[in-house]
Amino acid sequence: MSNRTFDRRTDLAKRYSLYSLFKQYYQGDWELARKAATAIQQYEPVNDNLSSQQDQNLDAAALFEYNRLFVGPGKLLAPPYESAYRNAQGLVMQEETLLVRQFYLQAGIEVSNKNAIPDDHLGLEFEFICYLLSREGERLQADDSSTANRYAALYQEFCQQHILSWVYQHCDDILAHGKTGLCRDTAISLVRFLQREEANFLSKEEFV
Amino acid sequence: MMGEWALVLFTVLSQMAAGAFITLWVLDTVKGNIKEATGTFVSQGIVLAMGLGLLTSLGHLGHPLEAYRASAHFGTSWLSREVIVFGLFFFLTVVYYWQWRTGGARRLVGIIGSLVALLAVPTSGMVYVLAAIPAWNNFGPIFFFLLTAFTLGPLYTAVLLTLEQYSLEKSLFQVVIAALACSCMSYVLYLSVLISAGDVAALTGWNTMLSITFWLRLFIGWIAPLGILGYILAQQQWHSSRYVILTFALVLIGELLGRELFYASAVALTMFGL
Amino acid sequence: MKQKSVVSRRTFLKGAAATVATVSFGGTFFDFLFSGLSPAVAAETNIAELFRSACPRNCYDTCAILSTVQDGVLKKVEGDPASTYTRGTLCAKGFSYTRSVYSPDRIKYPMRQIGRGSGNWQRISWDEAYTEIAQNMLRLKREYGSTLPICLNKYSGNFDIMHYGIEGMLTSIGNTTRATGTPCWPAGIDAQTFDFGTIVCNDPEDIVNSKYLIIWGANPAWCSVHSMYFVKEAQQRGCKIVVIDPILTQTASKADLYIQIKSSTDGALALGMARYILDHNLYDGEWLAKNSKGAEEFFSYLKNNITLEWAAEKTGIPKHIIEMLAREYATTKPANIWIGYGMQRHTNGGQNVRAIDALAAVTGNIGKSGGGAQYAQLETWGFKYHAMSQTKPVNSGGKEDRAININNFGAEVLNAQDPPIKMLWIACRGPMTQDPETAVVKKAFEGMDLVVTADLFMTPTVEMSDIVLPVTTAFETPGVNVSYWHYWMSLNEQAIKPMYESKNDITIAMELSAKLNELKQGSCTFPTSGDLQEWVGKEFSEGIYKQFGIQDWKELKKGPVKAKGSLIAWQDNKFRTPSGKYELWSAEAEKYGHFPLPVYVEEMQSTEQYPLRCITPHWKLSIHSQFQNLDWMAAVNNEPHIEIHPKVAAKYHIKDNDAVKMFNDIGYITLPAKITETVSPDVVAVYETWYKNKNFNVNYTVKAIPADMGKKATGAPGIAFHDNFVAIQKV
Amino acid sequence: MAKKIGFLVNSDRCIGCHACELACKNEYQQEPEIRWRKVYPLKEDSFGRVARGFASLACNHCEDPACLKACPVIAYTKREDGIVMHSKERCIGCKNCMLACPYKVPEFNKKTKKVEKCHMCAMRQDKGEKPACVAGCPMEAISVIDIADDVAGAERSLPGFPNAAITNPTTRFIKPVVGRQVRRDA
Repeated sequence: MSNRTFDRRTDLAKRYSLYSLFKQYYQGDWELARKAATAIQQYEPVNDNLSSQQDQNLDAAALFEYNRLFVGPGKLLAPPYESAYRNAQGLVMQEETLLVRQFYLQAGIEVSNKNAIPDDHLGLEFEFICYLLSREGERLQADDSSTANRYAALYQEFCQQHILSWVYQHCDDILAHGKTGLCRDTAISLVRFLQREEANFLSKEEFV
Repeated sequence: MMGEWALVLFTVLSQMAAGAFITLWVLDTVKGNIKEATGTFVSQGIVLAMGLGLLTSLGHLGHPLEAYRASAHFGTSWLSREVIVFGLFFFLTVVYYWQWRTGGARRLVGIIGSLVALLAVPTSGMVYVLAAIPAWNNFGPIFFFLLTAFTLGPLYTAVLLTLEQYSLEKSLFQVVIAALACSCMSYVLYLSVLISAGDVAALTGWNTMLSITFWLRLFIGWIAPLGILGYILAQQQWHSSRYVILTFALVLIGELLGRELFYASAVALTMFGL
Repeated sequence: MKQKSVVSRRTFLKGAAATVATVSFGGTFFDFLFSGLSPAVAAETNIAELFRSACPRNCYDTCAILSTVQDGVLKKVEGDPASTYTRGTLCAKGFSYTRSVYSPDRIKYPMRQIGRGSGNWQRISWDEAYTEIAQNMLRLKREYGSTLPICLNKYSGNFDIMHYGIEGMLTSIGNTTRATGTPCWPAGIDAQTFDFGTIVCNDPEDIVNSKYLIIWGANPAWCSVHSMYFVKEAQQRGCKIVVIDPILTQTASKADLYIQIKSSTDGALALGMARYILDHNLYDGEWLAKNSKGAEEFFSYLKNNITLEWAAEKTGIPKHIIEMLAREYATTKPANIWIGYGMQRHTNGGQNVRAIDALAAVTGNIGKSGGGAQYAQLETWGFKYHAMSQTKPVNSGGKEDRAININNFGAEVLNAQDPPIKMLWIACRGPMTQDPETAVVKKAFEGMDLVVTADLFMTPTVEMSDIVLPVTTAFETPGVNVSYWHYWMSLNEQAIKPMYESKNDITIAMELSAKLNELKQGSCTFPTSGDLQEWVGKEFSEGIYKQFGIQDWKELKKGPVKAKGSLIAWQDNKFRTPSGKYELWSAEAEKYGHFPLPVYVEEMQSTEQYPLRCITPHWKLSIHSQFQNLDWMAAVNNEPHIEIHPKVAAKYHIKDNDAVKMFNDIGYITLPAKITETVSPDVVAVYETWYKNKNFNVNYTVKAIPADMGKKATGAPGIAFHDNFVAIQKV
Repeated sequence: MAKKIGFLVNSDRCIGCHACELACKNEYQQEPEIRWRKVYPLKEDSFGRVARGFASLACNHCEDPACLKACPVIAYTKREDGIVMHSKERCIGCKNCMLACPYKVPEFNKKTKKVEKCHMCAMRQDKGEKPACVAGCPMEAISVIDIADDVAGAERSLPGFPNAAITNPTTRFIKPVVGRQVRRDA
C-alpha cells in the first residue's frame, strides 16, 4: 500500500470521525450533543481556553441555548435546515428540501422517517456524508480506488452544492445568538473544519 | 424610489467622461497647444472614468455577467440605446487615447467622439423620461444630465491638464461658471414647478426640498464652487492647480448628491393612494 | 497486497443501491450505522395524488378542500367543487394552509420549560412527557382524593369531530374540572332556545329565495365569505338587503340600505318595528294563533311600554326610517333576518335576539323558505361522539365533573376550592390571547403545579406552559367535519404523514392512557390503541347516515355530501319548546331569571371617564389567534390598527397612522390610528387577532362582564365583549 | 383574429377578502413578499357615500406595455391572446420595467435576482382551466373576458387607478354601487 493511499486513509478516517461527531451533535438529543461537542474540541480545539472550563450551571444554560438555537419550541434562532437559509421564509419541504432528497436518492439513500423529518436537516446531511466517506474508506480498503474516488467526488459535489451554500451562515447565526461557550466553540470548529474541506477541494482539483 | 449607488455612479461618471472628452477635443482643435504626452495622459483619464462608469453600472444588475445582452432591444428600449451609444463612446475614447499616444489623426476621432458623447448623455436621460414617474416625465432628466456633463466634464479635463502643468484658459472656467449657475437656477425653478403642480409631483418637490441632501447639494455643489471660481477669476489664479482640484472635488460631490436626490425623488404614480 | 474485491463491478450509481444494504462492516474505524437515513426503497414517485380534506376551523363555512400531494409533500390546496355551498373556492386563510403545515415556527418535539415563562426549554421524548403528566395526575389524585384538580380548557381551535376525544381523555381519567360554556355565541343560543326550543337555521343556499333580508349585527363578508355569494345572488334577484350594524362593515358596504344603529340597542329597534306592525295590523294573526304562545301578552307589552319615539331616541334612528323598515319588512314576503354573533355579545344580547326573533314570528316568517330568523344550527352534529364518551375509572373520587365558566376562566381557576385546581390541560384554545382580563388568566397559570398545552405554534399560552405537545394539522390526521351553518359534511383524509414528532389528539389520549395504566393499573379507561381511520368510522351514527343518505362513511371519500331533508328551519311548525309552540312568553326564560317576554333591557352606557365603546370584531385575515402569524398573511397586513371616526380623532388631535394609546382601568394597548367614517362617532373598532411578535392583545382592556344569557344551553353565560368602554389619547 | 382577453374586476361583487391573492400564492408557492396579485383598498369616499371598497389587481396585460418597451433584453413578449409573458431566462434583473410600469406590477425576487409578474395563468388557460385567482374567488368578482365585447357597466378605470391612457391596460372595472345609508354622524 503506497504511503499516499495510507495518508489518504488516515486523513479520511479523521474527517469521517469529525463528521460523525457533528452528526451526533445535530441529531437533537442533548446528552449526545454535549458529548459530541466536547469530543469535537479534541479534534478541533478552539484554543481560547477561557471558554473551556464548564461548570454545572453553565451546562444548563448551554442546554437551553442549544434548544433555542436548533430545537424549539419557539422560532429557531439558527434553524438546522438548509431550506431555512435557501428560501426567504425558511419553509421546509419546498424545492430545496426536494433537491437534497434527489441527491440522496442518486446514492441509493432516503430518509427513513420520510416526509416527517425534512431531508435537509443538518443531522441527516452529515449522516449522508458519513455514509459516503465510509463507503470511500471501505472501497479503499478493498483497493478499489476508482469507486472510492467516485464516492469522494459525490461527497465533494454534495458538500459544495448543499453544505457550503448555507452552513457558514448557520454558524454565523449561532455566533450571533449563542452566548455559552459550548455552542459557540462547536460552531467555530465546524467553520474551521469546513474551510479546510473547501481548501482541500481546491487543492484536490489538480490531484484527481 | 431607487437610490441605487450603482446608477448614481454610472450616470455621473459617464456624463463627466463625455463632458471631459468634448472639452479636450475643443481645446485641442481651438488652442492646438496641448503636447502629445499631456493629451495622452488626459485621454487616458477619460478612458478610465468611462470604464469605471460602465463597471459600476453592472453593480445595479441582478445578473451582471449577462449585461452584454442589454443592447438587444434598441428598437424601443432607451436602456438598450444607452448601452449601445455609451459602449460606442467608450470604444471611441480608447481609440482617441490610442491616436494621442501614437500621434495618429485624432481630429476625426475627436469629432465623432464628441458627437457620440453629445448623443449619449440625452439618450441616458431618456431612460428616465417615463409616464409612470411624473417627476421625471419632462425635459428634466436630459437637461440636468447635460448640465452635469458641462460642469463636471471641463473641470475633470482641467484637473488632468493642470497635473501636466498645462496653463489653463480663463474661458474654460467661464464655461463652468455659466453651467453651474444655469444648473442651480434651473433646479430651483424645476422644484418650484414641481411643488405648484400638485399631488404626486408636489410630493416629490416637497420631499426633495425638505431633505438635508438638497441643502448639502446646494452648498457643496453650487455655492462653494461658484465662490471659488469667482475668486480665481478675480485674482487671475486659474493657473494654480490647488483651486482647480478643490473646485472639481466640490462639484463632483455636488453632482453625486444631486443624482442621489434625482433617484430618491422618483415618486411613482400611486395605486389607489398607496 | 491486493485483496480480491468481493463486490462484482457494476456501474457506480446503479450499483450504489445494491451495495448499500451490505454497508455496515465491523472492525474498521469506518463502521457506519444508519440512524436517520436508510437504503432507498421506492424510486421517487412524482405523480400527484388528490386527497379530500376539510377545514376544521371555527367558521360558518367549514370548506371542503382538495389537497394535492406529491411524493408525500402537500403542494397546494383548492376548494372542492362538489360542494354547492363553497362552490370550489376557499378563503384567504384556507389558501394559506401550506404555510402552516410547513412553517419553520411549528413546534416539532415535546418540550419541557424549566421555569414557567422563562423561555428555557428542554427537549423531552413523548414517553418522558407522558410519564411526568401521568405522575402528576396520580399524585394529585392521591393528594386530593380525586382528579378534580385537573382542569381542561378546550374549545374552538379545531372543531373536527375526532377532537372531542380530548374531552373523552379527561373523562377516562375520572371526574375532572371543565371550562364550560363558550365565549362565542351562548346568549343567542339561549334566546333562540327559549323562543324555538333550540337553534336551527335555513340552509344558507336558500337565502337566494328571500325577497327581503336584514343582516343584523353580522359581517359575513369577513366571517362567512361563501354566504356573501348567495346574499349577492338574492340581491340580483330583487331581494332588498338591509344591514344594521354600528360599524359600516364590508357587508354593510354591499347593502341596499345601511342603518348605523347605536350599539347594543337592537332590541329597541325590533320592538319599535313590532309596535308599528301591531298598530298597522301587519302581523300574521292566524300563524300566531296556531303556532305561538303569549302573543296577547307580547302585544299588550308593546302597547303599554313601546313607542316609536322612544325607539328612535334609544337607537339613534329617525322615526320615519323605523316605520319604513317595519312596513317593508312586514309586507315583503318572504322576509329573512340573519342575526349575527357580534350583536349578542352585550349585557342585553340575549334579550335583543329574542326581540328580533319575535319580529319574525309576529310577521309569520318562521318556517318559510327565504324567511326565518337565522342564527346557527347543530342539526348536522348528531354523531355518536364515540371518542368523547368514555367511562370513568371505578376508583375515581368526587361525584361528577365540575364546571367552571370558560368566560371567567382566570378568576374561577384561582377561586376553585375543595379541591383547588392544580393542573391545566389546554387544547384547541389560547386563553392568554383570547380570554378577557389577561392579567388574571396569567396569574391563574402561574399558580399551577403543571400546565400542559397541545399546540402547533409558540403562542403566549404555550409560553406560560410547562409541557408543550406538538400536534398535527388537519392534513396529517383523519377526521370528519360539519358546519354550524350549512348542511354539508366533509371527510378529512390523512393527506401526508405527521411532521416531526407531532401527534393527533386521539393518539395522545391513547398513549397517555397506556402510561397511566402502566403506572397504576385501571387509572384510565381510554383505549390504548386503535387505528385512527376506525375511530373516525365509529363516530358515525344511524341518524347521520339517514340524514345524509349514505350507507357507509367511506362513501365520503368520493366527496362531501349534503343533508337530504329538513333544510328549512321549523317548516313543520313543531317547536322544541315546553309548549311545542313558538314561545313569545317563555316560562323557561323566567326559570333562568330572565323576563318571560322579549322586553327591552337597558344597554350598558359609556362613562364620563371612558366615553368610547371599543368593539372588537373578528379580523378578516385570521380566526382569533390562527393564521395571522403566517408569513403570507403578514405580507398582506402585519399591523393592528384602531379605527376612529374623523370627528373623534379631531377632538384628540389624532391624524391618520398616529400612534394611539387606548386604555381603561384594567389595561391599555398602543397601535396606529386609522381615521375612517366607517365607524360611528361613539365607537372605535379594534380587530382581535394575534400577531406573532407584537405585544398586541386587545383583551388587555376587556373585562369578563357576563352576557345576560347562555347558562341554559351552554352551561355558562357568554362574555359582553363589545360592552368594553375605553378612552384614547395620542402617544 | 385571435380574441384578446383581459381581467374584468367587478368591485361591486368584490368583498376584499384576499382569497384571490392567496389562491395565486398557493398555486405557485411564491416567496411571501412576492405578490403577483394585490387587493387594493379604494379610498372610502370615491363612490359618493362612504364604503369599504376594493379592487383586486394583478398584471393588466396592457395593449402597449411599458415594461415590454423598456426591457433592454426583450424578456417581455405579448401573446396572440394579449397575455404579456415574462421570460425568466432572458431577464438580467435591471429593474427598468419596474420603473416603467405605471401599476407597479413587476416585482424583484431577491432570491432569483430577477423580476417576475402575473402571466394570467397562461398554462392553466391553455389547458382550458380558469386562472387560479378567478377559480379561487368566492364571489366570482374577477373573471377573464374578451375585451372586444363590451360588458355592461365595464369601465377602463377606477378612481385612484393610474391614467389608463399611458399603456392602455386590458383590465376592465365595474364600479361598486353604494346603497342608501342612515348615519348618525351627519
